Amino acid sequence: MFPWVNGFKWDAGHVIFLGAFYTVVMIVLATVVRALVRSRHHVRVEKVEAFRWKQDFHDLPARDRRCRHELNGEVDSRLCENGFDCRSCAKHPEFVQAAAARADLPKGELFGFPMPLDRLYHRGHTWVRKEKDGTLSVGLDELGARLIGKPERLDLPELGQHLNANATAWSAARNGATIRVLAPIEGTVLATGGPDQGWYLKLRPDGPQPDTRHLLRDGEAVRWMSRELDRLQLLATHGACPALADGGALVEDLGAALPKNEWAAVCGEMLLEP
Amino acid sequence: MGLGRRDLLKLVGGGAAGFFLTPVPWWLIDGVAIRTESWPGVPDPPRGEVRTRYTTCTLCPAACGVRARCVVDQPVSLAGVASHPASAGVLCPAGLCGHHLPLLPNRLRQALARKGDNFQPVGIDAVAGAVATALADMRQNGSAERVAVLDARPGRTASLMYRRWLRAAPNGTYLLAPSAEATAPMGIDIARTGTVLSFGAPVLDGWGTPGRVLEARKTFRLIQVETRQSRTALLADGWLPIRPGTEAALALGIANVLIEEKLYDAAAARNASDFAAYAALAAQFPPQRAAQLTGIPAQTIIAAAHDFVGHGPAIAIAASDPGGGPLGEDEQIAIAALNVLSGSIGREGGFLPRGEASRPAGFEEAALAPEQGIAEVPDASIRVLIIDDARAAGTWCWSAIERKLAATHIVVAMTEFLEGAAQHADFAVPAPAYLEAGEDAPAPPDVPAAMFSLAGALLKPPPEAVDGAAFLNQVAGGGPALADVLKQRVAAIHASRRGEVFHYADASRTAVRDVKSAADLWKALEEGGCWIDHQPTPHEKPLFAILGDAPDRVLEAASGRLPADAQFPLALVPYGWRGAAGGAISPIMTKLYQESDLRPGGDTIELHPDTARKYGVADGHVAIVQTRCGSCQRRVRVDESVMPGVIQAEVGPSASGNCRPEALLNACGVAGDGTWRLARASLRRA
Amino acid sequence: MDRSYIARGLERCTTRRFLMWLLPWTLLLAFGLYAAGLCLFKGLNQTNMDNRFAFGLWIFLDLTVIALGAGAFFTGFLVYILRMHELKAVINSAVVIGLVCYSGAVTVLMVDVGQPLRAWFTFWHPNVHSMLTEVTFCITCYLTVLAIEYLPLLLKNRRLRQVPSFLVFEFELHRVMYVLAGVGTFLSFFHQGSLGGLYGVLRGRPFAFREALGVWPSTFFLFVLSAAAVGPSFVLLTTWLVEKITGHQLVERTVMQKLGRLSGVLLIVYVLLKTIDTLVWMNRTVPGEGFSPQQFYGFEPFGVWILFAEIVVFGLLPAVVLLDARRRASQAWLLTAAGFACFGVALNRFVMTIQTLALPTLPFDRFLSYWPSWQEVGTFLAVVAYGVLVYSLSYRYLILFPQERDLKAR
Amino acid sequence: MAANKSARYGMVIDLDRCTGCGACMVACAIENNVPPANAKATERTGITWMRVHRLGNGRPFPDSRAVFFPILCQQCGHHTPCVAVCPQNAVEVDAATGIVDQMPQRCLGCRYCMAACPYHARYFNWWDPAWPAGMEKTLNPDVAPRMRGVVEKCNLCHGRLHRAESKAAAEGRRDIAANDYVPACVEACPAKAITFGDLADDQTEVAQLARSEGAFRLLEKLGTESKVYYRSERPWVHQAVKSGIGKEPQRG
Repeated sequence: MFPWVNGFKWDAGHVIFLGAFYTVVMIVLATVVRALVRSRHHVRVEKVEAFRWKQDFHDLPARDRRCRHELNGEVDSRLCENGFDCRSCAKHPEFVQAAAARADLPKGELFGFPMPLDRLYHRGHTWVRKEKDGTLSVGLDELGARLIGKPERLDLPELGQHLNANATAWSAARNGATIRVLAPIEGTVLATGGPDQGWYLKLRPDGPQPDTRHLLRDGEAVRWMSRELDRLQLLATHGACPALADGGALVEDLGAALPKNEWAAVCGEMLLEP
Repeated sequence: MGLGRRDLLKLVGGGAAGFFLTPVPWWLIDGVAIRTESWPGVPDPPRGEVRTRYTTCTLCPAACGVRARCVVDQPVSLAGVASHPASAGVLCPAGLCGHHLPLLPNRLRQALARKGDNFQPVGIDAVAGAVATALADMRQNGSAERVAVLDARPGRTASLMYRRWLRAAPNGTYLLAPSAEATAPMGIDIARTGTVLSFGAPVLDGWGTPGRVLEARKTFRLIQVETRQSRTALLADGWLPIRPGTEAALALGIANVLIEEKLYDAAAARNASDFAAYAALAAQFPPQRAAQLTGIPAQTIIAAAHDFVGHGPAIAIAASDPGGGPLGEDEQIAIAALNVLSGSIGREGGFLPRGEASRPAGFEEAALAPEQGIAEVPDASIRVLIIDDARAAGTWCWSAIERKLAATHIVVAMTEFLEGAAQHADFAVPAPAYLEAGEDAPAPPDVPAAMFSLAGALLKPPPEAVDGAAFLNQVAGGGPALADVLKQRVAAIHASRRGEVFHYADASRTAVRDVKSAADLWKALEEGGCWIDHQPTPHEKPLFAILGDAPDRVLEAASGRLPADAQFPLALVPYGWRGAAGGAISPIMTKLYQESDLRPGGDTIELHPDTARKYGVADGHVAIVQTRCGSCQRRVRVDESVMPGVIQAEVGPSASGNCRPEALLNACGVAGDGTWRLARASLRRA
Repeated sequence: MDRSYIARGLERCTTRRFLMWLLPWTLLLAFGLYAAGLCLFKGLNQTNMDNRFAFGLWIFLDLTVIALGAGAFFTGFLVYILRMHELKAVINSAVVIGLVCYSGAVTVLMVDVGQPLRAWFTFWHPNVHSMLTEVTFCITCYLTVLAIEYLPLLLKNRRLRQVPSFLVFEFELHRVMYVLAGVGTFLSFFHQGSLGGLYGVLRGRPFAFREALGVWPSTFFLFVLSAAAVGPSFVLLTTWLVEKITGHQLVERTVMQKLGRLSGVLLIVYVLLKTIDTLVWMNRTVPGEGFSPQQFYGFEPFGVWILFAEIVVFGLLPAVVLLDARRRASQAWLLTAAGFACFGVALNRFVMTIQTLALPTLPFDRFLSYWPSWQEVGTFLAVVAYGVLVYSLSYRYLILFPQERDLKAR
Repeated sequence: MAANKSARYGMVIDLDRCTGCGACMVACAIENNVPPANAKATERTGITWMRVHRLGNGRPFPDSRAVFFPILCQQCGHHTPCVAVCPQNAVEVDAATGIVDQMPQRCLGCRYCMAACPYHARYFNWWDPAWPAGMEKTLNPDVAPRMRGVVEKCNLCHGRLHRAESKAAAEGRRDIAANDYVPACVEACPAKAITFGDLADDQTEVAQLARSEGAFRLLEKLGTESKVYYRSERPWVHQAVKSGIGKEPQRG
C-alpha cells in the first residue's frame, strides 16, 4: 500500500498498479470536492433559486418547453433553451423583427375567459403591470388564481427582499401541498398583497427601465393562454375528472373541483415546477 | 426547520470526516486485526524448559523405545529411539500419540461399582473388601470355583506377581487374554529370514516389533495368505486370497506338495515323533482338494510351496488378528508344521528358542500358577475374575469370558477407561495410564533374544489410581510393591552378568558385567534403556510331536470351518488394527478415520461391487449384518478389492469417534475353540 | 401521506399498498441476515463448502450478479462518453441496479471470507499480481463511484431538494457526472476482466486455465465483453419487469430496442471470441498441461452439452435474435432473447466456478458434488431482498425513468 | 555455506514402501498443533497437512492392487500456484530454503489459494481449533495454533527448521546440519519410505533418488517444479499417474 508497509516492493507491478489506484482515488476525490466547494460558494451567494429554476426547466417535459414563437405560430417547432428568459436568447430579436414585418398573426379567442391585456404575462401564470409610479405590480393570472383558489397558507417574501426572474416569488399551501409561484421579473419587494387585493407583490425594478422582453403580451399572451387551457383540460381529463369546464367556462375553484393529488400535480404542471 | 436540518447534517458530516482524519480509525482496525490473531478460540501452547526424556512404550507387546519431548514435565511429542535393538527408531501411529491417553476426558478417575445398568462411585478398599470376602467364603466351604486373573499384557513382572498370588489363592487361575499376542518361547530371527509365509498375520501393519520387521522387509520375501487385501497383502510379494476359514487346508496342501516333491528338510522332520502321521494327514490334501477348499488355484498353491522353500530360511507364521482374534489352535498346529518342513525351527533366520530376563527369588515357575487359555477353563467355574488392563480388552468378545463365570461372581476390571470388558465388570478400579505406570516391558514376542526394559513413569498418575499388584496386596492385606519386585528383578539381571544394556539417549551399549552395581543398572534402565541378552545360539532340537494329541481335530479344521448356509450366505470377516482396535485412542486419530478415508473405521463394512449389487446396497447405504448370534448396523463401502461373498468389517474406532465393536463381535459369536474370526451372515439394507 | 416525498406528476400506489409490497421482502431480508449472521459468528462451517469446494454458491452468484450489474457502467459509458442521449431514459435505473448488484456482491464476499475483520489487509499488503487484489481494489472503488452517482438521484428527491445546499450540490454533481462515468468505465473494465482472470490464471485447474494475452488470461477479455453484452439486456429486463409490476410504461419502446441491439452486437462478438478461445484451449492449452479435453466432459452431469448450451443456445441464438430488427420489434422475442443472453452468461460463470472445482486433478481424486446449505442460500436471498427493497424505494421516491411523466401525459 | 544459503528442501516418497499406516499424518498433526476433528468434520473439511490417499489399479478382485499416496504441500518451485493468487501476500516462497510458507496471521480466508492448488494440499480452518479440555498441555510450544477462518498447509515443519537454525547459530555454524532438520512425517515413517533433504545439493541421497529410475512428480506437465517426488517400481502406478484424473471413486 505504502512504501513503508511490509510487502511493498519498488517493482513495476506495484508502481503501475498502485499508481493507477491512487490516480483513480484522486480523480474521484477531486471531482467530489470540487462539486462541494462550488456548491458551498453558490449557496453563499444565493444562487439557489437560479439553480432551482435551471433544473426545473431542464426537467420540464419537452412539450412544456416550447418556444413562445412556436406558440405564436412563427416557427413550426422550437424548444426554449434559456429558461423562458428571452432577454438572454440570441434568436429572440430576430423573431421579433420577423413578427413586426408580418402583421397577419392570428388573434386568439378566449370564450369569455377574463384576460386583461394591460399587463405582461409570464409562462408561470403570473403577470406584471407597470404602474404610474414606476413600480411593478405582480399577480396571478386568472388561470393561476382559479388553480390555487383560496390558499390555506401563503408565505410571501419579506419587504425589501430582492427577487430574481423565475425565482420563487411566493408559495401557497393548500390541500397539504405547497405550490411555488415563480417571479415573472426581478425587483425588490416594496409591498405584499394577496388574493383579495388582486395583486400579490409590488416591486421596485432594478433599473429605471425594466427589461420586460421576456414576458408575453397581447395576442401572443392570448394564444398562449388558450393553449394553456387546453393543456389544463388534457391534464385534468387524463386524471379523469371531467367537470373542469362547464360550457367552456373554467370552474371557479379547481382546488375544490379536483381530487387533492390530482390538483397538486396539475398545479405543478401549470406553474412550471416538476 | 430547513436550516436546523442543514446544520445537523453539517455537524454529522463534518464530524465523520474529521474522525477519519484522526488516527483513531487506524488504531481501531489495527487493534481488530491483532485481535483476530489471538482469536478467543485459539489455545496458547504452554511454554517452559524443553527436555528430552526416555521411556518404553507399553501400549502393545512391541515394547518400542520412546523418546519424549517434554515441556517441563509434560510430554508434547513422542518419537522412536534411533537404532533401538527391537524397535529400530520406530513408533506406530498409536504410539506417536500415546501421550494424549492420560489426558483423555473420559479417563476413569475413581473406583466404580455396578448398580443395575450403571455405575456408582465406591472406595477402592470397598472393592478389595468385596473380593476378600468372596475369597474367604470360597476358602471356608472349599468350593471348586476359581479365582482368576485375566492378564491382557502377559509376561510383565506384574504378571509374575499375579501368578504367585494366584498360586496361594483358592483354585487360582492365570488366564491369558484371548487376543493377547502370546509370549512365545521362541523368537523369530527376522533379520536373516529368507521367506515369510504369513497366514493372516499383519506382518507390515503392526505385528511383532514393527521397526525390526519393516527394516528386515528389504531382505525377506513375503507371501501373504489372507482373505482380505490387507496392507500386508498389498505390499507382499505374493497374495493368496484365501476363502475364509480354510487356512489349515492350505497349510496341509502346501505340506502335501513339499512332502510329495521331497522338498522338505528331512533332518528336521526326523525330530518330529509323529511325522508319519502328519505326512499321512497331508496326503489327504493334494493341491486339487486344497484348491477346491481354499479357492486358490492348484497351480498357485504348488507355486507357493516352491516359493516357500525356494528362498530359505523360510518361516510360516500365524498370528491373531487385533480385531479378528486368534486363529484356531488346530489351524495353528497345521501352519506351525510347515516350519518343521522348512526346517526353520532352531535355525538362524528361523525360530530361535530364547531365554527370559532373570527372575527374582520366589518367582520360579514352580511357585507360580500356570498360564492358561480361556478355552482350557470349564464354563461357569470362575467366582472371582480380576481383569488387568481391560482397556486393551476392547476387542474381546465378552461372551467368551462371560460363559466362564459362575452363577454368583465378582468381576473387577483394572482400567484407565470404562471401555471394553470394563463395561461388563462389577467393579472398575482406576489404573495408572500409559506414561504414568512405573512398570516393566517384557521382551517382544518376536525378538529372538531375551529383553527387559523399564517403562519409567513420565507423569504422575491420579491419586486414586492403583496398579494391579497394589490392589491384590490390598485384598491379601499386604505384600511387596511392584516397584520393589522390579528392583529385585533388575538386581537378579545384574547378578546374572548376562547381556548388555542399550542406552536410549546415545544409542550406546554397556555389557552388564561392566555395570558396577544393581543400582547403576536400575538407574540406566530407568533413565531410558533396555537390557538385552546375547543372541541365543542355535542348538540341536529335542524330539517333539507336530500334531500333538489332535490329528483328527486338525483334519476337521482343514476340511473347512465355514460350512455353506442357505440362510446366511455371506462370510463375515472381522479385522482390526493393533494401533486402534483396543478401546481408547487419542482424538488425533480422527486424522486417520474421520478426516481422511485411510482406514475404513468401526462403523463400516466393505463389500465387493457384485456382492453389494446382489444384496441391493450401494456405497454409503446403511446395511444390517445379521448372523445367528446377533446383528449390527454399518455403513457400506463398496471396494473392488474385497472378495465376492465376503463382508469385511473393521473392529475399531469409527468416523463418528466412538469405538463400539461389541455389536459386531457379539454377532460373530464365539466358536467352540474360543475363536470368533469367522461367521456366516446375511445382509440387507437398513 | 408520503406524497410530499414523491416527485410531482408521478403516479405511485398508496402508502399502504407499498408497505404491503415491502413486507415480504423485509421478512426475507431478516431471514437472510440471520443466516449470514450464523456464518459470521459460528464460522463458515455453517456452509456446505469444504477444502475441495473452497468456493461455492456465493462466488458463482457474485460473478453473475456483477456481470449483470455491468449495465450501470456500460450505460453510463454510452450516455456520458459516447453521448447516446436516448439512453438517458434508463441511466438512473441502471445506476440503481449497479449499486444494488455491487453492494450486494461485496456484502456477500464479506461473509464469504473466513476473517472479515482482516478484509482491509488486501489494501494494506496488496499482492499486485493477484487477480483478486485487482478485483477487490476495483470493486471497492467502483462501489464508491456508484454511490456518488447515486447521490444526485437521491438529492433530487422532492423533499431533499428543498434543502438549498443539497439542491446546489446535486446540480454540481450532475455537471461532473461524465468524469465519474469515465472512471466507472475504467474500473469496471478492470474488475470485470480480473473476475474472469480469477479462474483463467489457475494453472493448477486445467479446466479453467487459459493462455495469457499480455498479463491477463483470455478470460479477462471474455468476461469484460460478456458483461458489457448482458448489462443492457439486464437493464432491459428489469425495466420491463418494473413496467409489468407498476403497470406504467416507463421508457419509449425504441429505447428498449436500442438496448437489445447493443446487447446483440456485443454478444455476437463475444460468442465469436469465446468459440476461438475454446478451440485454442482444447487444442493447445489442455494438451500442454498433460490432459485431454474429453477428460473434463466425462463426468455426468457436466457433459459436452453444457459447452453447447453455453455457446450456442444461450449465446449465438439470442445474439441472432437481438440483431434482427424485425424480431427485436416484438416484445416477446426481445425479452426472451435478453433473458437467454443473461442466462448464458450466468451459465458461463457457473461453469467457470462450480464445474472447475468439481473436476478432479489427481489420479485418486473423485468428481465432487456440492449442494449449498440453507445458510448459504439464505445469505444470497438477503441480497435479493435487499436489492428489491432498495430498488422499490428508489423507484417510489426518486426519478428513475425521466420519460415516465411524458409517457403518462400522452 | 552456499549449499544451504540457497537450499531447495524436498523429499522423495517411496510408494513401494509406504504401508499407509498413517504415522506421518499423526506425527504431523502433533508436531504442528493441528487440532482433532470437530465432531461434524468430514474427510472434506478436516485438516491433514499430510494426507495418505489410496490409488487403486481399478481392476476387480483378485487382480486389484493399490498403493498409498502420501500427499502434502508439493512445495512448487515455479509458477507456484498459491503464491501468485493470494491477494495479500500471505504466501511466500522462502528464497533460502525453497519452502512455500503460509502466514496464517496475514491470511483473511478467501480460499483462493485452495482453488488454485491442484494437489489439494491446502486446508481451511472451518472450526475454531479445539482440543479436549486439558489436552492443550500437549501442544508444541514452537508452533502457534491457527485461528478459525484461515488457510493452512504443510511448511515442512517450520518449527523444526527454526530449532535447527538456532542450534546452528548457537554452535556458530552458518548452515544447519542435515540431520538437525528432519520434518516430523519423515522422522515418524516406520517404513522409512520418505527421504528428505536438499535437492539443490547433488550429493544428498534425496537428490540422487529424485533423479533415479522410477521417480516422478505429480502433474509434472503443469510446470510447477514441485519438490516432492514419488517413486515406484510398479508400472501400473506410472500408468495411472500419467493417465491423469481417475473417474471411479478410490477407497482407502
